[in-house]
Amino acid sequence: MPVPILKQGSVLIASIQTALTDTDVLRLQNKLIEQVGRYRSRGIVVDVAAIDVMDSFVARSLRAIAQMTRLRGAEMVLVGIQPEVAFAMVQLGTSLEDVHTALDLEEGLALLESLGGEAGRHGGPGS
Amino acid sequence: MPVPILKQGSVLIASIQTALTDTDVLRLQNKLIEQVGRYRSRGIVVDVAAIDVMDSFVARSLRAIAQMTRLRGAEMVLVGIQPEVAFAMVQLGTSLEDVHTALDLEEGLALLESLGGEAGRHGGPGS
Amino acid sequence: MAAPAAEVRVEIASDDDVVAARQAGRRLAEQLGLALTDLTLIATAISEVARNITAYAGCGEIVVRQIEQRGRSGVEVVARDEGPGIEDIERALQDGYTTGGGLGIGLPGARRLMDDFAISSHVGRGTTITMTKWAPA
Amino acid sequence: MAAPAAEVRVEIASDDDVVAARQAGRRLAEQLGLALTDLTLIATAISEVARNITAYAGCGEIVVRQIEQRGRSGVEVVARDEGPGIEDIERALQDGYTTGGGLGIGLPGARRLMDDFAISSHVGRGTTITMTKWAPA
Ligand SMILES: Nc1ncnc2c1ncn2[C@@H]1O[C@H](COP(=O)(O)OP(=O)(O)O)[C@@H](O)[C@H]1O
Ligand SMILES: Nc1ncnc2c1ncn2[C@@H]1O[C@H](COP(=O)(O)OP(=O)(O)O)[C@@H](O)[C@H]1O
Repeated sequence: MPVPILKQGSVLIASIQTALTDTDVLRLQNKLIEQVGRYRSRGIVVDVAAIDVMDSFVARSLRAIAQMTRLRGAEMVLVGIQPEVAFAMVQLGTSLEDVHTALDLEEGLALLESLGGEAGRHGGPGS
Repeated sequence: MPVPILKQGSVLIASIQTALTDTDVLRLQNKLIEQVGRYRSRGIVVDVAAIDVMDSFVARSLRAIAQMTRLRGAEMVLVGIQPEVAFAMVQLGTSLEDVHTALDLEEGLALLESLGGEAGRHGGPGS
Repeated sequence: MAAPAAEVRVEIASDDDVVAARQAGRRLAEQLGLALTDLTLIATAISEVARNITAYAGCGEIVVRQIEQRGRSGVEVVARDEGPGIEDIERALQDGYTTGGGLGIGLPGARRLMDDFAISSHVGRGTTITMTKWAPA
Repeated sequence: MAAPAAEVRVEIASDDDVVAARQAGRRLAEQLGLALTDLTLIATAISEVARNITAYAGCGEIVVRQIEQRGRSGVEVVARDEGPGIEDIERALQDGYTTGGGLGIGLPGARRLMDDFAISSHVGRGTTITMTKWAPA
């Protein structure tokens, strides 16, 4: 099942709708790499609310995307991690300390906005 | 192929135009170290948009330049890393967490400007 | 009232099978009345050992079954393959150890996710991992 | 339609050759229709093993070829030298291990960049690294 990627302004939003195979994860990764370049995106939000399991393969791929994005001076935010999935990630040992997280899409977009203040935006209002 | 270095105010801009051999990388490193001293530069922007591969040798040299620059109270920003190059760097294991990055030259200069408030500029305008 | 112990068996050969196995395990655990958190822990552990089968052995199987022991009921997962085996089990159970470029947390992580965990492996003959999550008393 | 399997061979003796090898590998992978990301992963892995040839063995060669296996096609890279060999392969595959003042991520990194990765090395006789990236199914 391909993961739909929406473009909203300078942000890409990937909304995972269902359980992903490793192949699906790699496809998502490739698509994000391609689109972040094509659209010169400032940020990526990955919504994992519908994901059943965040195992070491998914965690590794998400971390790679986050680091790739940061190397471009942009940011990735992970949103919608369910409490039980978060708990399993901690037990497994992939707590993704270095990845930005937010409760849901709305808060993820707000977080991106505030992060953009450092690297991306120049001549922001009133400063 | 030598890498051209432009001087724009107190900033040096190194624009990599093509694939680099290790020798090219070492030459660039030496030239930047020499010019940052000669011109008392406040910052360096290295534009790697045209680079095909950022392997461990290039990554190590760029990190060395960033550290050297910092020791002089200035800052280096890496700009233009292509998404697929960034992704390969992450897989390789050189995500350069300690190096500033920005999307392109313009944003790199803006980032230097904002960083300058902390490191470089003293008595900057209006602050 | 004691229904025959439920059991599901999933052949593992591709990454679709990894998803199928963890979903089957989850459903069985759900039928036994385990809590949502436990279902997720079990599914995550199955995902790790099933992926190892595809990555290191090529193919194998996962069996998930209900077990009863000393009055407690639980879910037992057996992951079995006839692949190359694990040379140094103790090392394979250390965080960060990988021979395949992974994160190296699959086996130690699965052990943390489950209550009981055992590996039996013989080089050249294969690997069997047996792990259990007990329902709260 | 099956054209004879493509193959390129690059002698490695200087740092120009390192660039030539990764560009040749990239072009071949491009002809096979691999995605831009994969081309970059392959080129980066070639750069690492080719540099190791110049750094530790002096000279050697890189062969990049198209392969087919169980219905999948891929790009195989073989890096071969008759240099001093690697004494402790397992250690050489650990992140940060270097005998040459490098970052020590060339070999473990190349393993992560590619899908399959194998080293065969004999002290005093040389080193052969074989690594593969598979085209998506
Ligand atoms: N079913 C298996 N057959 C053979 N070797 C295995 C199997 N499962 C795990 N291993 C070995 O144990 C190591 C550690 O496994 P794991 O902790 O899951 O990490 P990873 O899968 O990321 O390498 C693997 O790299 C592999 O060498
Ligand atoms: N072709 C080779 N011949 C002999 N030794 C090698 C070769 N390639 C790698 N090595 C050994 O393996 C070590 C690790 O290599 P690598 O991970 O690429 O890191 P680095 O090149 O930065 O040292 C090297 O320091 C060297 O001792």
